[in-house]
This record gives sequence, C-alpha cells and structure tokens, in this order.
Amino acid sequence: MAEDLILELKGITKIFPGVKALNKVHFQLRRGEIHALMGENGAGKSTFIKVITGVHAAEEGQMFLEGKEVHFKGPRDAQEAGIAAVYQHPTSYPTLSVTENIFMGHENVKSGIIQWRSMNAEAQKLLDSLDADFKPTDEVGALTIAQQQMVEIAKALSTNAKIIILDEPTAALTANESEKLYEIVERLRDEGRSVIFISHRFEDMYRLASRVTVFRDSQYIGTYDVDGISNADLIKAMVGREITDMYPKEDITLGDEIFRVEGMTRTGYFKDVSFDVKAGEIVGLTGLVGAGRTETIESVCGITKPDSGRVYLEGKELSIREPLDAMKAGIILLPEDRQKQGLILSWGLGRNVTLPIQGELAKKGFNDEKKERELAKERLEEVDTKAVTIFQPASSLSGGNQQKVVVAKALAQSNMKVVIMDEPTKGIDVGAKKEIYEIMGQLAKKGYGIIMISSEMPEIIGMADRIFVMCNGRVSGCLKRSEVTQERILELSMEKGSSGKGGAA
Amino acid sequence: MAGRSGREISAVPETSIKSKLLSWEGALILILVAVNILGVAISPNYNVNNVLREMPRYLAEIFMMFGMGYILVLGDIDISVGALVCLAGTVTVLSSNAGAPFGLAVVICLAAGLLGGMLNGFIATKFTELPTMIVTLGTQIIFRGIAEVLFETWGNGGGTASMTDTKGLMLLAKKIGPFPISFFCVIIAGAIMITVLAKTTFGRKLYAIGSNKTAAYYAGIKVQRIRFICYSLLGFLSGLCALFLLTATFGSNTTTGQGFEMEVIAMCVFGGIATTGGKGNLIGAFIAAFIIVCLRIALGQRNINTQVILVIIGLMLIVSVLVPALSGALTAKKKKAQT
Amino acid sequence: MKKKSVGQFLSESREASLVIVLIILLIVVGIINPSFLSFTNIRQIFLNNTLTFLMALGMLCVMLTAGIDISITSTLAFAGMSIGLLQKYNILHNTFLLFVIGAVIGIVCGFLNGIIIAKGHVAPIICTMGFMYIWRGMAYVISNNNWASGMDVAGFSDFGKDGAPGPYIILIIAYIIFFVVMKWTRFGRRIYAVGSNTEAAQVSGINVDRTLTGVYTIMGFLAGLAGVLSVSIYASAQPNMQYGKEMDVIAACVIGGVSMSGGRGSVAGTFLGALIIGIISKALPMVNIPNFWQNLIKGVIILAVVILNVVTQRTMERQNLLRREM
Amino acid sequence: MKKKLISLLLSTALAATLLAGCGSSAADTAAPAADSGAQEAAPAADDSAAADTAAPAANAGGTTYALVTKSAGNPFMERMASGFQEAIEAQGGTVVIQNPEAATPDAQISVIQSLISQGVSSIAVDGNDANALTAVLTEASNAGIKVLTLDSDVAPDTRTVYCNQAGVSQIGETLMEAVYDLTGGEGDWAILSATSQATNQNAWIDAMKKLMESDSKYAKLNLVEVAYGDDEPQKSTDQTQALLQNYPDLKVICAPTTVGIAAAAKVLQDQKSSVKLTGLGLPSEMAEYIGDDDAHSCPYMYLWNPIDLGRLAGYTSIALVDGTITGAAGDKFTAGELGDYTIEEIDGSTQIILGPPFKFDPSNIDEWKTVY
Repeated sequence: MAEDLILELKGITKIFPGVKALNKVHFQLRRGEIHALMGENGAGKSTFIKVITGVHAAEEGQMFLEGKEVHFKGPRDAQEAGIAAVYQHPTSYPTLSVTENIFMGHENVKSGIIQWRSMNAEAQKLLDSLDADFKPTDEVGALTIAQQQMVEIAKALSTNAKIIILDEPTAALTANESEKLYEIVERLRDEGRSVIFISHRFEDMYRLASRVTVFRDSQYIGTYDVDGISNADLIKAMVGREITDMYPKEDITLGDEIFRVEGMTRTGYFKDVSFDVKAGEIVGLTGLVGAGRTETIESVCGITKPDSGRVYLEGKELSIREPLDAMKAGIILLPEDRQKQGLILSWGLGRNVTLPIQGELAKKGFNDEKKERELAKERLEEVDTKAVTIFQPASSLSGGNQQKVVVAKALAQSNMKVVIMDEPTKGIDVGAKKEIYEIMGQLAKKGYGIIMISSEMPEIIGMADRIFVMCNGRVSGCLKRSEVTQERILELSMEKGSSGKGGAA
Repeated sequence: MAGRSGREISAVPETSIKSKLLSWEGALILILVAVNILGVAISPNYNVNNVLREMPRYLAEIFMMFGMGYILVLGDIDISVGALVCLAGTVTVLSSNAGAPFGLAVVICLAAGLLGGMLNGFIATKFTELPTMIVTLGTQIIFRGIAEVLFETWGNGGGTASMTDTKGLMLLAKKIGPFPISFFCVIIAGAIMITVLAKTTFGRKLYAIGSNKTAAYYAGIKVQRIRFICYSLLGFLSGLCALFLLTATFGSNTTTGQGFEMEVIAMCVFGGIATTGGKGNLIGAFIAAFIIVCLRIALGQRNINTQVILVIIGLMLIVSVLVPALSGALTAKKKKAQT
Repeated sequence: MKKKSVGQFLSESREASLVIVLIILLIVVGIINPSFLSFTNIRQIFLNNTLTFLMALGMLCVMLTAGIDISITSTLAFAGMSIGLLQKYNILHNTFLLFVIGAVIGIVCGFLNGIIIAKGHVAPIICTMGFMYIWRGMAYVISNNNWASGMDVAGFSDFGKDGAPGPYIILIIAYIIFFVVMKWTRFGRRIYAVGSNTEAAQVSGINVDRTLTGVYTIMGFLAGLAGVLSVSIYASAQPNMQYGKEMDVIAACVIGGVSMSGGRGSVAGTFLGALIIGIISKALPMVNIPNFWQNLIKGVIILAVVILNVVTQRTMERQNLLRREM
Repeated sequence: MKKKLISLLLSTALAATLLAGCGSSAADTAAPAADSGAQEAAPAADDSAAADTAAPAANAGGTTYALVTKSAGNPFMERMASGFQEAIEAQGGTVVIQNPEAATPDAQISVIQSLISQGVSSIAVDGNDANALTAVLTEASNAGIKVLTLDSDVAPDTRTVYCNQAGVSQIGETLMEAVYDLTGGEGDWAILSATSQATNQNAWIDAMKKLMESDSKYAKLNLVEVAYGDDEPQKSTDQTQALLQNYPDLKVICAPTTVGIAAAAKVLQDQKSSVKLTGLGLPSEMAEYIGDDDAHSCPYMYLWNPIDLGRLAGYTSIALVDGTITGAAGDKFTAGELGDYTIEEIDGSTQIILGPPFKFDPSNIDEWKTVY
C-alpha cells in the first residue's frame, strides 16, 4: 500500500555548539493520523520539532511535505506551509488579548490596517469550537494554564494548519482538562489534519495515537503501531534497558504523628485545610490544578501568609512567618517549579546544594568553601546525580538530574523532619522518575514524614499511604491506600454539580 | 542510598594563575597599568604626588560605588544617590552653620544619607511591583527638591551654602605623607565591602537574590530584608560620599552630586558587574574606578577638552560591554565550525 | 455580562484614572488661578512641552520592548546643535532640509543604539548611558563653545514661534500616526509582542532584532526631530540644551501607565502622562507656589501616582479573592 | 581562550579609543586660540592652525597663565577666553583655557586641581559658586600660583583680586534707571533671574531692591516677583509666561541674565505683548529683539564687553605674576590698550572695575551683534 505521507524527514542532523542534538533521524507522518513522539528528556524531541517548524535549520537531511522537498528559512515559512506548533511552555503574550495571541504573525490586515472586529469575531468562533469559557478580549496573562493552552490550539487552528504539533500539552493539565484536550485532538484528526503528539504520559499515547516513534540519545530508534507494542517494550526502547517495579513502595510500620496542619485558610485560595503525617508515611495531596494544593503548602512553609491556621511539628505548635522559620524547624519544601523556585540555574550544583545551609557551615559569617564542597559532593553522589563536577551550572543538567540536585539540597539540611515534594516528577523522564520514587521510599524508611503533591494519578496511587484530595480550596476527602482508586480520586476532585474548571477568577 | 552507580563527582576547584590573569579583572589591571603609562607619556606632571592630590574629589564617588555594586548585584538599580549626596551635604552644611558641632554635623550627614537610603529601601521592598528605576527616579527628584527647599527656608537662600566652621573638615582633608585621609578610607571601605561580597554568607545571598529572586526566597533567604539593608547601606555610603566631597568643596549647592549616579553605575559596569544582577564582583569595579579616575586625571593634565573625556568614557563603557558579547558570539561560531 | 463597579473600571483602565487625576488637577489650579484655564495658557502647555510630548511617543515604544533610552536628550542636543551651526555658518537655511538633516542625525544615533542593543545584547540602560555621554560630548565638540542664537536662526525660528501652528501640527500628526500604528498595524503589535514575550515572538517568526533596532531608531528619529523643534521654539541652540530632561520623558511614560517590564502601555496613556508633567511645571508658578518647591512636588506626584496604582491594583485583587466562592 | 580574546580585544579597543581621543582633543584645547583672531572663520580651519601653535607650548615650561571658565559651550565665556588669550599671547606668554564639563563648582575643582599639577603661574577663575572653591584655591595659592577671579567672584580671602565687569551698585543703578524709564516711573515690574544660587545675580538684585527702598524716586514702582529660570530656555519661557498671566498690569521685565533675557524676549515678541524688557544680554543673542517699535520686545539693554573683561584678566594675571602688583588696594598697572587701572577696595574686597556697563540700543546693535 502506498502510504499517504503528508510529512517525511530523512537523515536529519542538527548540531549545537558542542553537541549533536539530532543524529540522522527519520520520521514519517501519515495524513489524518495522530502520531506520538516519545523519548526521554534530552532525546532530541523538542529540537526535532523546532527543525520541522523552521525555528532551527538542520545541518543535514531532507524534509518532504506532501512529497515535495521543502527548505524552511524561518518559522514564517513553516506556518505558511501549514505547520503549526503548540509548545511545551505556552508561548503566549501575557499582556495581550486572546485575539492577538491567536492571530500574532498572521493578522487580518486590510491595506495595512488590522481588522480587529473581524478578528475578534473569528477568534470567538474558534473558541466556541473548543468550548472555551473565556472571551477573545480577555488578557491572556489572567487565564489559567489550561486556558492558555486552549489559546495556543486556537492559534494553530487559525492558521488552518494541516499538521499540528503538540509538545507536551498535558504536562500542566489535570486529568479532566486532559480529557477535554483529547477530544479536541480527536476532532482535529477527524477533520483530516495530522497531529504529532509529544508526551511523557503513556496514557496520552494509548488514548490517542495510532503510531509511536521513539528517539533516544539524539537517535531514531523505531516507529511502532501503538496496538502492537507492549508497555515494557516501549519503555525499553526509550530508556535502553528494562525497568521493573516502577513504584518501589515498601510497607513500613508507621510511627507517631510527626506533622499536623489545622484549619489553614487564605482568603481566595483555600479554606480550612487540615491534614496530618506520621513518621515514615508518604501522604499524597492531589486535586485539580487550581484546587489550592500548592497554595496551601506554600502557606504552611511560610512562602505566603495564611489568614489563619496552625502547624504542629511533633506535637508542638510552630510559628511560621517566613520560609526560614519552616526550614529551621525541619520542614523542607521541594518547590513545584524547579527552574524558577528550586534552583539558581546559572550557579554551580555545589552552591545550589549548600545555599540554604551556608550560614550554618560558615565561620563567623565567612563562607567555609571547603566544607561546602565536601558536603555538596557527598549529597549529590548520594542521590546519584549525573554530573561531572559540582561546579557545572545547574542549567547544564537534564530535568531529572536537576530534580536530584533539589533533593540533594533538601538532604543537606540535616535537621530535616518533614519533606514536602510538590510535583516531584513533573516533566522528567521515566528512568529519572523511578529514581526519584526510590529516594522517596528510602526517606520514608528512614522515618521522615513525606508529603507528595501530584496530579499524576498512577504515581500518587503507587506511592502514597494516604491521599488527601482537594477541591476548590477545601479538603474534600482522605483515602487510605487500601481503598484508593482513580475513580474515587476523580469523584472527590470534582465539585458536585460543577464541570470542574479550575479556579479562574 | 549511597551512590549506587558509584559515579564520582569532582569537587576540586579549578585554580590556575593563567586563568586568573586572563579573566576580566586581569584585563582591567592591564588597562590600569596602560592608563598610567599613558599618563606618564602624555603629561610631564603625571606623578604620584599630583595624582594623589587630584584624587580626593573622585575618591568620594568610589564610596558610593561600593554600595551601588551591591545594588546592581541584587539586580536592582538606584539612580537617586547623586541627589542624596546633595541632600546629605546640604543638611550637614546648614546644621553646622546653625551651630552644630562638627561631630554632630558628621552624624547628621551620615544619618541623612542612611534615612534617604532607608526611604528607597522601604518603598522598594513594600511595593515590590514597582521597578526600582521608577522608585529611585521619584526619590531622586524629591531628594534634590528637599535640598532646594532647605536652602530657601533655612539657608541664606540662593541655592548654595558654605560651611562657616571648617576646622573639622580641614582635619578630614589632611594628608598622611602624600596620601589623603580619604584614600585610606576608600581602601579600608573597599577591603570590607569586597570581602563581605566575595567571602561572606551575606554576599552569597546577594548573588543568590540577583541570580534568582524566587529561588533565593524559597531557600529561606530574607530577600526583602536584604534588599532593604543594601539600599540603606548605599544611602549611608552616599552620606559618606557627601562628607568627603565636603572636604573638597566646603559647601553644598543645588547641583552637588549631579550625574554621580551614572558615573558610579558606569564604574561598576566597566568593572564587570551586570545590571541584570548576580554577576561580577567589586574587585573589578574597584580597579575600573581607578582606571576612570586615572584616565580623567591624565587627560585633564593634558588639558584635553573635558567633553572629549566624557566621549572617551562613553566609548569605553560601550566597548567594555560589547566586547564580551561579541567575542562570545565569535567563539560560539568558531566552535560550530569545528564540529 | 455583569456590570463593572466604578472602582474596577478605574483600576483596569489606567487612562480613565489619569483623566480623573487630570480633571482634579485642573479644577484645583483653575480655582486658585482662573487664568490657568485660558486658551493661551493651555496652548502654551503644549508648546512648552512639545519635546516631552514628542519624545514620550518614542519612549513608549522603547519601554514596550522592556527597554529604556537615557541618551535621548544628548541625541537631541547633537541634532539641534548641528542644524543650529549649519545656520550660524550660513551653510543652509532651508527649514525643510534642516528638519530632514536633524531627523537623519537622530535616526543614525538611534540606529546605533538599536543595533548594539539587538545584536550585541547589551543592556539598554548601559548602551544608552554610553551614548548619553558620547552625543552630549559631541554636541559640545562641534559647537566649539558657540551657540546658534536668535539672529542665526531668525527665519527658521518662525516655525516654532509662539502662535505659529508648526509644532502643534507636528504633535497632532505624530500622535495620530502613533495611535494608528501602535493599535492597527502589524509593526505596532510586533513591538508589543516582543516586549510581552521575546521568546514567543521569536518562535512565531517575528524578527526580534529588527523590531528592537526599529524601535530605537524611531526613538532616535523623534529625538532628532525634537532637537530641530527645540532650536526652532527657543530660537537658540546650545550644547547643554534639555540636559537631564530624559527623566521627564520617562516619568511621563511611567505616569501614563507604560510598564517598564514591557508589553503594556498605550499612546493615550502616554499623552495623558506627558500632559500631567506639563501641567505641573506650568501650574506651580501660576498658583504662587515658589519655584524652589517645584522639584519636591513633582517627585512626590510621580511616586504617589505609581504607588497609588499599585495600591488600587492590590485592593482590586483582594476584592476579587474575597468574591471567589469556596 | 575566550577570556584571552576578551582582554586582548578590550585592550586594543581601549588603546585605540585613547589614541583617537588624544589626537582629536589636542586640537580642541587649542581651538580658542585661533578663534580670537578670526571670528567668522570655519571651525575646521581653526583646529589645524591652532594645533601647531598652542598645543606644544602648553607645557613648554615658560610662564603659563590659566583661565577657568564657568562651563564649556557658552559664547560669553568663549569671548572672554579669547580676550584673555589675546592679551597674554601678545606678551609672549602661554595660555591654558579650561572649560569645566558642567557649570558646577565640582567640575571646576577637578580642573583647578589639574592646573595645580601642571604648575601654571596664575589661574583666573570665573566662579560657579562663591564658597565651594575655597579649599582648592587656597591650595593653589599655597603652591605659589597667583589666583584671581573675573566675572563671578569667590570668597575674597582665597584670591588676590577680582576683575569686576562693573560695580554691583553701578549695575543696580543702571538697571533701576532703565526700569524707571521704561515704566514711565510707576507700575508693576518683575525680575527674571538665572539660578537662585548665582552670586552676582543675587548681588545685583539686592542692589536694585536697596535702591528702591532708599530712593523716593522709585516709590511708585512695584516689584511683583523675582522669578528664576535656572538659565534654561524652557524654564525661563515657562516663568515669563507665568509672569504675564499672573500680573496683567505688568509693564517691565528686567532679566539680568543672558539666557533669561533671550527667552523672555522671544516670549514677549511672539505674543506681541506690550510688556517691555531690559536687562543684561549678549548682542548676538538679542539682535532679533532690540528695537524701538512695538514689533520688538526690548528697547535697549546693557552688557560689558566680555572680550575686554578677558583682556583685563589677562593683563592682571601678567602683572600679578611679574610682581607689578600684589593685589593690594592702590596698586596701579597698565592693561595694554585698555589703559591704566587701579585696584580698589570695594565692600571690603579688592577689585578692578572694567568700566560702566555698555548700552545696546537700535542704533548700535547691528555693529555689535557680530562681535559677541
């Protein structure tokens, strides 16, 4: 059968200063198919996408669009050829309106004058087709991540693209938001468009794609029919080795209650939140994005000021006014956004690890660099960070290894009693995920209390002893390990009678 | 969970004299030497005595530069300090003339600077939404405005006032050998400020805030308190600058300190401190300050048009920030060509 | 659609709140000295602040890209001095050509800023600080300690004479053009896009470097034009003209709601901001506030406006949170 | 590798900048020299000619006389400097003219410090502030340099003698008489001054105020306001307009400052106002506005000849250095073509007075507007 290929790339090689980001990779996309592109972080998927969309020019290789060879000189060429991309981080203009975001670069212009009225009408039509709950004149910066993603998709649709590329669109979405996205993508396929879908989530792939292409270490590994490949084989293709026992959760006898939060309230964000953690216990905290999970934890740790609420550690009430108070007491937060909140990317790994404790190591206010280096090396090796030296900048590491540095930073704080991990595996690849779970298990074994915030159901079900579910700023329920199912969690996450659309205000 | 893969991470810092010499600071030292050679070459009067004698007026600015270095490392900016020098100088002169003993006048001078800095710090930390450029643009106009009102209401009017009792200032203007007292003060202040920034936990916190304010806050650093301290410190140093400026001018007027803020920012940037924060150190800025001072003295002795000197400084400033950017792009291109 | 409260409307529309500030200002000054509201006086506010009004438009563009330009008054002096000297030495007296030459000088100065900032990735404040010294110095050097005085620019200064329509026409045309360009053309929106999210702009095929260069070139063009106008309005060219006035232009933009972090600001807001600055300097001598209070009052108003804006925004956010159901 | 490249490039670039700077600026320093001779000569010609003569001589070791002006870029200063230079070069001395980068005492301090280093024989200063230069001028005197002032004085004990363009009371009387004449002897009038810290401005204004109190002739004159235009055209314009609006009965504005008077003249003339203007102004700046009819805003004004003032300072410098005079009251010397001068004791300080202010009116303005 002569395949109806809409896009084909052959022997693409892309070199960045010092690195080969892509090494002779191939790719075929059929008309009207949803094609998943998978691989670990650093495998070259994002670079590959940027070659297709003309952001990067490949050093070698050919690209055929509907059988004809094409050379894109810039993103504009790719756009005109009918290729649109929705990137990992929404590439929106926060200070501009939805309409402008959608039409940026291909405005409706009549003799040099932008036709706002017709563009607004067109944008409204696109938003309607996506069941969006916001207006074309809204400012994008005020929308939720999910809504911004929708703007991006509307943008892709507005160019009437034949090929739509989605780069990890579900990474920041909750389960039901993802479900909505799936429906949209399927509809796009039914309209005859082709979709390339990059994701770390296997559920995304199984739910949507008919074929999957795997990259590893900048190289092309293979293309498989989704129906014809087992989960284990796929992981093997991606990681290069077999991974067994994804969630290494051991049964540990729990100790006494170590940490308790009572009646935490911050107007507009969360209300009357209470939960507790026992020594050696992993407590999951889940719910939709916008349910107030991160906001609660941030108030607990002193990042933001709660209106009311009490925090007890080992039975004693703490007064936490700022992050330092929590850290001194032994409550350590691994923040959600590694790159912005967890690490100083331009700094060496060592300095990152010792940042919170440099004062304790110092002699009379002077930094003890030697002690710092030794400690940093020890902790970084302890979590098996893939790095050459403690002086290399944190920005040079992959997402998984960056997360390990954040963990090492927490471990360096010797008074640690409670660890709070906010989305610890967000955007990191399978291999690294498993290592993070292992570390988590070991910490529990040592008797620390662990709170894990996550939107990924499999990992929270796989790792947590108890799960607190939050919905619209309140704790809507607590499930024991024995009684937990995906359905129960979903049910508790959804407000009764509401469609569960985040907390847009 | 000790290193299951047994991977070892190096913790040995790279220290080679060669790399130190080739750093920005190394280049600055070369330039400082070159400027002094140039000075001797073009002016027969360019010698240690004359250079040190001409220096005090410029030295006053260097006090302020240390504080500005801290602010720039934080990723902030303060353009109000020139006006603050004017205000501090003015209250000192007026209070001294109103009968305050010299010791009290000194305290008033430093307190005025400190209070001005604290005002900046207060607004900058309470209204973090505002860019510090705006805040200090506002206080810049206010500080000079207060000085103008003071001249009219408490002074003899006329926007200028001079110290009637100059004994104390004369003492400060004294020299030890060929070295003016302010020279030693600058060296001492420099040693302290450089060490604090480079070697202490406080300095490390500044770099952390300048590199990533959010991450620093999450790591338990009291970001706003430290910013407040740095603004207050800069204010205090502006007071010190005003005091030492008084030892050269013995009076204050509405134009005192005009343009100082830009000059000290230029010194810092030329010394390798980035206005985006988290980069550079005060050693570089310290050397750069002396480069500019020596250059001005040398060219001044050659009676070169003062405006031409400003053009040269402007060019130096642009070249000094452009060269790293261009050479960076160049090496990147080269590497690309090699692979 | 729910109706917006007055407070909400004001906090969302910077222009609306500025108009209210303006009206209050006008009423207060008008009561103390009714002649302030006379036609001549209001006309003179525009004439005396033509330069601020004009350059604020360029500063708006620059600040929309999250940049700043503190070299503008030096560019102004260099361009103004150049055309002043052309007349002084009887080389050229054609008003139109003089405007062209001044504008070209400004364009070259601005282009240099733009190219160094865009291609050399130099922080705008540093690059323009360098050129602030350079162009001001050049103005002195070419002047050779001379001014072009009223006699030298006799015919030319008729253009900017009090009562002559020239400066107003230039202002009106500039504001109309910018109003249209910033809102209704691709180039204008691209400036917003670059300031709002540079990376996204790059990905969606906007030539960021070219936009940046363009913005600084426009700023230079307006500064050059302002230089020519300055010579015409004040009938003299001195190398130190408009020294330090760049801060007034920046203040006008800031009061007008232009964000220093880029992507936010409007032509209407800029106009109102510049108008408020103009009214302050014009009103103080007329309400018998001694001259030496002027800076203090100006500074306080600038800070008050920006802080007030932050406070209202915080209150609105707080109210939004309270309204959120839990 | 990268860093090495940086240092290399930077050093080269810097060296290039410096060389370029020195090359161009040697000519700049000397430029005033040629200017004095040929007012209308193209500037390019000046540079090349002057570079040969003045620049190498600046450090030749002979007697060097220095002049420190208020600031660069001011034609009044420029004319003064040319007179100074002419007088001294006629006597075979070497001249250094220093224009500070801004009109502030700070900038003058740097420049004077540099002159002390160069070991000049005398320094003539046009002070930007009466007191701020005290320390540096004392230092200069201690180094054996003769210090004198011209145009704007400094604290009397820090200099030998002050070359005064005209006595304070003389200027006060002249301006007051002009105001009396233009108002017709009664009515409102206002003063537009420069900055509030300009010493000679304040002295003249004080003299005028005193005169009004003491002389009953001026009893019907009403000084409504002293406005300050800060020697900025824009601010001076604002202030003039405010005066017109606030005082509808205003008859005369007196502006004893060259920037202010030009700005005010333009405002009045553009508005076709009936208010008349007088004061102190440069003929070249004011030629447009001087006239007897209603189309011109300024019937007449005064000034002294800045070239002569410079000359006087030049001859005084020479006399001080060669010991003809010491700066004590009663000393006599001959100032070349200007004639004989005696140092007088006025208001407790030693001064040399150039002469009465010169009146510029429609009959002589065309003759003078090309001179200064």
